[in-house]
Amino acid sequence: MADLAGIDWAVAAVLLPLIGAMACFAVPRAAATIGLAAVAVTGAAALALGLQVAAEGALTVPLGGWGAPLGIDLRADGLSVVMLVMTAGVGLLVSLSALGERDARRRRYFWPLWLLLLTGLNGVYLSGDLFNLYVMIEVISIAAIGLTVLRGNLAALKAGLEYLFASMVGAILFLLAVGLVYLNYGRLDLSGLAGIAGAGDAVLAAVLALTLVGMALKTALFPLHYWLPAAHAGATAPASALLSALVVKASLYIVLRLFQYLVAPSEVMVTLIGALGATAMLWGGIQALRAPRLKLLVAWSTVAQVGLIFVAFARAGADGTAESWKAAALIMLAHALAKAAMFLAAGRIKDEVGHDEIARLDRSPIRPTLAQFTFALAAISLIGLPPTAGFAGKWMLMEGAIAAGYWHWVVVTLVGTLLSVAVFSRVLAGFLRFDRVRGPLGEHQGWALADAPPLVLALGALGLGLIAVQVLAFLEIGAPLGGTTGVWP
Amino acid sequence: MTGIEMLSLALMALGCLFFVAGTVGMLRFPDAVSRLHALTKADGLGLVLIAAGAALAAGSAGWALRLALICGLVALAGALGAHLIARLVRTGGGR
Amino acid sequence: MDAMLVFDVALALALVGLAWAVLAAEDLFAAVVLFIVFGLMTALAWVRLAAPDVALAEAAIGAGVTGALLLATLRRIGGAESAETTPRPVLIGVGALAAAVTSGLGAAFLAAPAQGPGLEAAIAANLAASGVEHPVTAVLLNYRAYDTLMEVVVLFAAVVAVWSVAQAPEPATPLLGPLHAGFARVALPAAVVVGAYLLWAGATMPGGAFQGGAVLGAVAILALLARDYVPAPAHRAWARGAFLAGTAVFALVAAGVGFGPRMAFEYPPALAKPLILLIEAVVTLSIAATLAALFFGREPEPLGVEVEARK
Amino acid sequence: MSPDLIYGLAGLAVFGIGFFRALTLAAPLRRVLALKLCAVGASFLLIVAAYRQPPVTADAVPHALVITGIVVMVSAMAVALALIHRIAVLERERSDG
Amino acid sequence: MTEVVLLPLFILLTSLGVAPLIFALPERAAKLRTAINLTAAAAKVALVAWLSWKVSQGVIYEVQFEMLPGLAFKLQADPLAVLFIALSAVLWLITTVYAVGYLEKGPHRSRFFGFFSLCVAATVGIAMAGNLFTFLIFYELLTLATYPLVIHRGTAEALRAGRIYLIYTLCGGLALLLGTLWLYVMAGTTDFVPRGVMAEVVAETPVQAQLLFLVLIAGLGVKAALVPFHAWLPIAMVAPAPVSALLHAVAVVKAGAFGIMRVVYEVFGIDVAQGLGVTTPLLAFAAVTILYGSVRALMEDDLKKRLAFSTVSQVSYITLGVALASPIAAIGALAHLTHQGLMKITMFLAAGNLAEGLGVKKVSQLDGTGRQMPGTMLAFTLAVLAMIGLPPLAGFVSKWYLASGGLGSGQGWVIALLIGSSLLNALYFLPIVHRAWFRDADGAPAVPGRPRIGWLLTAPPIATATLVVVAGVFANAPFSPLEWTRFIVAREYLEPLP
Repeated sequence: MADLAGIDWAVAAVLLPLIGAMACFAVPRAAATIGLAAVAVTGAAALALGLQVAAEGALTVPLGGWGAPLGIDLRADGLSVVMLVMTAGVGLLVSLSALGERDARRRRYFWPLWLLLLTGLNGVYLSGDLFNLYVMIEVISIAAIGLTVLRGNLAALKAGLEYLFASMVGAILFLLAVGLVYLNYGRLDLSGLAGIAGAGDAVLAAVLALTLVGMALKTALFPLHYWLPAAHAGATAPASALLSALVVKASLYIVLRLFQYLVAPSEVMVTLIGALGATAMLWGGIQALRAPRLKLLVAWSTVAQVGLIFVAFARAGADGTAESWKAAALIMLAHALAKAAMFLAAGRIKDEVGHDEIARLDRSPIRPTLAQFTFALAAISLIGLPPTAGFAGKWMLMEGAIAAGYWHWVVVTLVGTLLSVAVFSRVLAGFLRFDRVRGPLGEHQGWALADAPPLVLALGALGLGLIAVQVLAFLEIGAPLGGTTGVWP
Repeated sequence: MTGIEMLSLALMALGCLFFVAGTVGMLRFPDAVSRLHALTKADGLGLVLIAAGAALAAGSAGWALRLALICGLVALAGALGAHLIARLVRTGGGR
Repeated sequence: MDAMLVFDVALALALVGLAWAVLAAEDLFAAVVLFIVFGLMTALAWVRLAAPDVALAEAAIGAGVTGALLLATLRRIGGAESAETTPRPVLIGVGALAAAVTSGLGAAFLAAPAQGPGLEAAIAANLAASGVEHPVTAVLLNYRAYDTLMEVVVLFAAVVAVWSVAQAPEPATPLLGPLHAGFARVALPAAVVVGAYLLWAGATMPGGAFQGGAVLGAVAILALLARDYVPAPAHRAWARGAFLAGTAVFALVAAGVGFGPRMAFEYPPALAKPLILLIEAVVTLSIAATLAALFFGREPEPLGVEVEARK
Repeated sequence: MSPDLIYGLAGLAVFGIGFFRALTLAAPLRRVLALKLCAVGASFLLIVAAYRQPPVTADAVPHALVITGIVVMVSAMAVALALIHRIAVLERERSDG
Repeated sequence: MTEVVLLPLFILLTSLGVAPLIFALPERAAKLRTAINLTAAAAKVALVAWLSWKVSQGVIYEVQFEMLPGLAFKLQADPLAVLFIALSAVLWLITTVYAVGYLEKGPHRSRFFGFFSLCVAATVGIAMAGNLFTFLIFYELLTLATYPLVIHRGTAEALRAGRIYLIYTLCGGLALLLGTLWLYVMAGTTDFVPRGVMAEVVAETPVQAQLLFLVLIAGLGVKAALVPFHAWLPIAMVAPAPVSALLHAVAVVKAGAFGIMRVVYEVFGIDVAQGLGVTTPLLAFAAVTILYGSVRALMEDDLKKRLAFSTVSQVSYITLGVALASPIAAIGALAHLTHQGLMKITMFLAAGNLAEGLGVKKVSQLDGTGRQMPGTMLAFTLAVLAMIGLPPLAGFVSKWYLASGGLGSGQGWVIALLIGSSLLNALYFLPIVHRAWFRDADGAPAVPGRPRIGWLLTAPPIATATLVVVAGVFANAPFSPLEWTRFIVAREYLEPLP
């Protein structure tokens, strides 16, 4: 169905970054300008798609005109459009801050890799076919590994290799799940599978388990998070912002989709997910407390926040999942904005101060106050203090938990909040301490144009809290109602 | 079991025999060069015999031609491979 | 038919045995050689399971090109082995985990309906409208063309990542001597013809872009090995063009047909066959160039450039 | 005991071996091999799903998927091998540098 | 009639909007910054005056927009809110003048004044919050805005104090968050309604309602410095004088007391709370805090710490008044909210002058300061006399109402408590006055030469001292704090006034 100005925005959202990536690769000298233009145009396409979905409800695009089981469908409903717009927005701002990259090789290769990553992300959020999700995940992981190792030093390369192995294992487990689905149902399209997936048979159990383990590996849920801190802390600032804020979300999105389409999880599965999420929050918090460097601290806080998202999903038990995926989506959104702002701010602080060891942060006479202020704003959203988006997410989480009587998730979230307060106050104290400063204290220095993108992102995280109700309403458009009624044994 | 099938089975059995001989040779011979010798000679002949047997079984001329082409190519590749390994051994590399 | 069953069981056991041998081999070179043999055996298994296209792809890419990549990397890292072995309890624990996962999968696999539901009826029904006779090519380039486009994008992403990672020039490969040069002069053009034939046959018989691309890639790799062609920095622009040609043509055709009443990726019936062939041809060239570049392993830096060590 | 059953189980066995060794091996090159074996094991599942008793032609979709899987796997391995090579170069530089 | 509906928002914006402006100002633009500050403060006082005139006509302003499904960000200017806003607006103006003088050449003044106006914005937000959800938002914002002020000096000791302050207040914030959540789930709404929303919930599940009350009071008690949670207040005295004056005497501490008032009056409703039997423990807590605060103040030698402990006990007067559940006591409580603010800020400003001018921090060093800094010490003495409860001054008025309220609701021991605490006040305040005036400075004064504090520092305490006298003597004047509290309580209790 041709639509809004005759262009099929869903296909445009995937092909535009691809064409941009190729253009950047073909003309390396002009990579930055072409790249930025491509990201901007993709953002516009995502917005146009959003307007269309807002107007006409969920949108299905049968590619090649063949229809669901044979061909591949692109499906854009509330959740996918919110993720698309988030990716485009955060991506555009991170791209702006990536313009400041001085090293020639990095500048040449950041843009094609980033645009390929964008293609993969948009592909995942729009895909309505299981195997297509697998291929998109591979595009994402290869581009993400390219970004992780872009810094080029030994530590980044080793972290990148570990990340590659983890994502390859995850992808293969997902491939197995796709194989099992095809073996039993002979079709791969999500909407088709939603109907016929039988209640509680062993296959769906295996598929769900495989996908969960595979995606947990790629999104670094607690026991399988070993690769994330080194990879995200080792990368350059814009790259780590993209990795932490956007790449982690793709596999989370797939888990949500599977729970929506294939089978509603049982009580056992939901409590297991919640428990893993809770341990992730605690472990991430403790490790962040001990992290010596700023970027490592921020990477560990990603591990904790991923745990929080899984707790949000598990907040109201099995029958509550029809509602709690929205709380999880809101926290994902808040985390994307705040984490991107924080990584960029950390990168700015490291550029200005010269190092990012937390213990010695307060000794340097140079104080990039604007970057520190952005870091503090992002921290406030990650902690979940009002009126930020993080707070709105946590409020939804705890409200659902109390309504359903699951008090333990409320206690877990409060402890997690206190832990993250301790983590970030350690950094903020370093910003505000002046008695051990060596040399005259400059005033208002360290302010640069490069501070603008992180500040806008942090203010976005702050402001999003105020419009949380519109976002939640938008999420409900075309959302499949909790997949089948079948409950896994 | 017409005559042709009997013949092709016999040819293929003979071919397998040569292959077994080649493999035994490869395992038993002391140094690399003599192993090369066993491999290229025995397997080459074995291959031709099996191809002939298969051509008989397949019956149509087209398939016979294709099999002949395959034999030619494999022989060529085998010879080149053996030569390169031998050169490597002579220049002191290899295991 | 039980004779073939005996063969199947033998091949299955050989596969499992080879898999264990590959990972248990104490020497890295032996592991790689066994891996190539395993690749060929898998191709044989695909033939037994009536999947000729996959057999071709497995042999050409799975065993051939992957083997070449592995051997090249082995030479570059000089077989340096990290001696540390994982402690026994971890081995037992992970072994138990793997066994549990595999047996779970086995149970799910056995519970599944043998030769269960599939899409072969739908494929057959729409084959006429797809513009090609061979079902696999129809699926690859028409029904699920979006998947194939993204697959070529993955290959393109790989070469971008490899070029962004590798930098320092490395020692030249040893010369392969005159006999090989003579052989190359004869065999390589023949291989190119075989590759082109594979591409053309794809429309009606097992074959197609990826298999043809792999054969042409092998030709390029042989040329690189024999140093008939040494990539110079000046050729980088051409190389970049070659890598992204396949993806670009595929994407532009897919989007191009999308304007107007039709959906993206929906070729007009009359133009289906020529369009598919055009896409396949360019994708084949692109795959060949990409596989050769992956084998070469790095962006051909101007040799004089001293790449300063990363801080 | 039809071929698809035999090869299905063999494929899962190969996956099991690959999965087990991928988590326990330390040498990066061997882990790449192990992961490729896992992928081959997984594609067995798909091809077995496509298998039909001989007179009937096999289902072409899984074949296309496995071809895509092979190409994806070779590109992932190429990136892994490039990383391994680059790490070896940097470690050699560091040790004698 | 809702003429200028957005008036509450304008009042909020005068300080919230100004903050980023001040943050962006470079340090050397002192003149511009002071100008902005003063105009903003003056504008706020003017707007508040207009608002109070409107509200006295019976107009209730309300601004609302939905933030979360079923939860709205609601600003509501009812009489109770206006009282607190009027207090903080006037005192903010005076303290800004004082702060400009106090931080003459100190570093990071832009940052200081930025967070300073954020704090006041939070206080105004707390006052005007229409429901517990909005109250929570500004409650947390207050914590975040005061933390940088407490550690403004950036020394290791300041950071340690800041960390303790943060732990206490954030835990309080989390408790309040938990309470608000639970309230929303149980009662379906968090709106402040004069007769309270918990009536039917209390009927169904009294035990849960009691637990909820405990959680809410614990959350608010931290900021109101009730006994178990008061430890942060003396430690936070390490902050510069204007911070401890405005924030710890007025904004932060009163926010807690104000919160308790809102919860008791407008969430539970006073008679429902009494029926639930939660007011007696609250009464006990308040009484213990009053006595404990006074005793600790007695033992404290550091002047600012002594004042801090006296604040701990004084604030509990308000909680005492609220818990007594009688209209007269409520008037006493509300009156004390303003009077105590005026008295305490005078003392803190005077203490700041002593520290800045003479470098006198300890009570023992106060000999003969009366002659050296007559203006400041006069203001200090006036405030002390008012605090003890000398008849014509403000302190006496609120204590009088509290006592008669206690008598009225049959709690006779309250009078004994008030008399006792007044005695204790006298015991720890009068020696200061005695040292200042009747002892001559033996030996060289702590700081050589005339104390060089300009009029910027001496005028504010005198101004607040005069306000104390005015509030006491003209208690029955139309717009005096006492008159206004009668107006509020009337609306709250809807009974004819005694």
